[in-house]
Amino acid sequence: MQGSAVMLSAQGVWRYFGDFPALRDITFEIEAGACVALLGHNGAGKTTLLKLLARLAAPQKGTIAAPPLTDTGYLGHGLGLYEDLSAIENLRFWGELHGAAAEASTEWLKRVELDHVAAAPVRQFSRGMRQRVALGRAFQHFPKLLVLDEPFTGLDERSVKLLQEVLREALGRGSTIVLSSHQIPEVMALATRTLKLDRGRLV
Amino acid sequence: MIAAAWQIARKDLRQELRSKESLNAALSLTVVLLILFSFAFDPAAEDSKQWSGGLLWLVYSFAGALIVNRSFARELMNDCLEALRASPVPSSALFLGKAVACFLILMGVELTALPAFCIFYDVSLLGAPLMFIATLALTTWAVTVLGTMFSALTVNLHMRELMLPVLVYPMLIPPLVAAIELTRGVITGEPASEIWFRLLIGFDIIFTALAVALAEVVLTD
Amino acid sequence: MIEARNFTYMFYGFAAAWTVIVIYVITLVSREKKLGQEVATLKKLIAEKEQSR
Amino acid sequence: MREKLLYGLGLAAILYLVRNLYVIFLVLPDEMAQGAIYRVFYFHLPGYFTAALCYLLAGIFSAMYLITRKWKWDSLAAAITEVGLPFAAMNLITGMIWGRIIWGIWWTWDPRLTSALISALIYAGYLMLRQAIPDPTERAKNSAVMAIFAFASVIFTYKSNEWFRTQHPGPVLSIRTGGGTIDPQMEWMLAHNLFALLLLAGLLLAIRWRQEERQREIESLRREALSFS
Repeated sequence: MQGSAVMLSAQGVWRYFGDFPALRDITFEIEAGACVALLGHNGAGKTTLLKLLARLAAPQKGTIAAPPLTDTGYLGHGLGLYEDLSAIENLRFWGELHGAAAEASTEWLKRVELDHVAAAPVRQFSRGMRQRVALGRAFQHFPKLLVLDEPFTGLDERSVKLLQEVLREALGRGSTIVLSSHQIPEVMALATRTLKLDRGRLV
Repeated sequence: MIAAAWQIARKDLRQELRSKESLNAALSLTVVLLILFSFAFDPAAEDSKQWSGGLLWLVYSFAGALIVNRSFARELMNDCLEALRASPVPSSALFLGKAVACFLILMGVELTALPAFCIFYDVSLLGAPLMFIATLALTTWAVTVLGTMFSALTVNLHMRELMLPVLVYPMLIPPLVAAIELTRGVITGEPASEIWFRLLIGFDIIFTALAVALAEVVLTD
Repeated sequence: MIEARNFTYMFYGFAAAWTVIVIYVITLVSREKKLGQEVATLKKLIAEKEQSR
Repeated sequence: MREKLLYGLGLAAILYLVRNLYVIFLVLPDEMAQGAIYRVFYFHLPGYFTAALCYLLAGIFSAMYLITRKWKWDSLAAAITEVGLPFAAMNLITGMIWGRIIWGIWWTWDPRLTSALISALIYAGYLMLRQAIPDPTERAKNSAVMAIFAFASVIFTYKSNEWFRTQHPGPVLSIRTGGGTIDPQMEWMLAHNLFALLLLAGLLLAIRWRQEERQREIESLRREALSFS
């Protein structure tokens, strides 16, 4: 990993809802290895910006330079798990799509102490268990860029600890992280930098 | 791209085989409709061979609407669709995988319900079995490729179960007419014009190409 | 006899053609009114919020 | 300025249509075989052409939206599809009334009738889809895709019905099969009324287009009102 290479950049990005600009002239650069906390009120445009960074949508004006999807891990509001499939099937499915090794999924389940229920359908899992599986979906392929939308919201205590741990590890590997959150203390413990949005503008 | 499409198709099939939500619904709807129609149209009537093929395709297209409806709707829970879009799978592969899964599920339902149809309406398809299988496959693909596309277009709507058939059926009229004519040919033993085959193949090619070309547009914001 | 019937039906035909257009124009006009009102209320709402900020 | 232009266009369309009515009723003679009823033709055929032109342009505008992602193409496509439908209805209804006299039945599953009806259904579906999607970006994108599918399938239905026709020759309108036998005076009148209807369609399009833009403005204002909280 080269120390301060630019991993992610936005140049004069605008994104509209109809005629209403949800993002207005956003410009920034994020160097590789940084952990950026994206702050702002509800409706300030955080989710919209994160979706652009994860290439879920394209800006109407301006450009975004981001690593390809194979190197990106995205965790949105939903868990992204299939209820009828087992924990291991879920992780394997997402792993294959991202080109992760088969062992990564089993490793992950061991790590979050769910290997004894690996073959049970996710439907039967408690909320905390699902969250731990879901983290694996975004992390198991060791992405260079992690885009996380409110990752701490609704997590139980154990998952919060786990998430902090995994995020630190990812930073240690040289990954870049962009995350939005309301839980300021949890995020500030990790963040190397903050970006603040107010009504679609960076402030 | 083909590998990714197959992964998606396999996942959808596995999900369907576990939950059987659309399989069961489609299969029982098919049988119920076959029984109901037998009251509206007398299967013992002289001319029943003339119209029973058309009736079969009506029933199959209802089952098809049920199945394609679930195709993208099953990605809604836990925001899986968003996670799929954020994955490196090309949109065209995602679309094709889902269409293939729908095709296989619908073919399964159709083949399972076929004996019931043959018995209830005293029909033999053995006169030209290959012809019938070809018709079945080509028409089922026409239904699923267009249906899956509209499943994607309507996935975020509150009334998608109602909207999808309203939007798709009018567009499906040409292939369904062709299927009805070809099936009538198989049942009566007087082969239908090959022009209907050309119509089906033409429809499949044009609309598959269009759907694959537009999948990227539909699946990214 | 057939001439008279032809004439009546011709009248129906023209009436129908014009009715379709008239109905459409009426829906357009009523929509125009509704849209104008809606823009006005929303602009007022936003102005109020802007002030109370 | 734009207002005045619209009023002028409206006045011109009405005067033109009234002038045409005068000619249709008082100048032109009855048709030999059909008598008075043939006159609905002056609305039937131009109505069809106007609707067909609207469908064609809706497809082109939708493709333009997908290429340029400019809102104006989306609102134009929506507006012209909606404007096309009353003309399609005019075509279908006058056709049915004519068929009642000449064929003795209101409706027959003649290929032309069938494909005209299917097209109208498909485009009505397009408008329903638009109405059901709340997000403007998604609505524009999804309905543009639907419009392209709709256009492909209208062409396909029309073409396949021609194949269908080669198999089962059905009752077809006498004037059209007559080819060159149509009276030049009547042909002129058809052209006149086509221009009149196109003028009317243009006017309606201008009004509807502005409404569509206004609708988007409303949605944006709503969103803006939400962004304050």
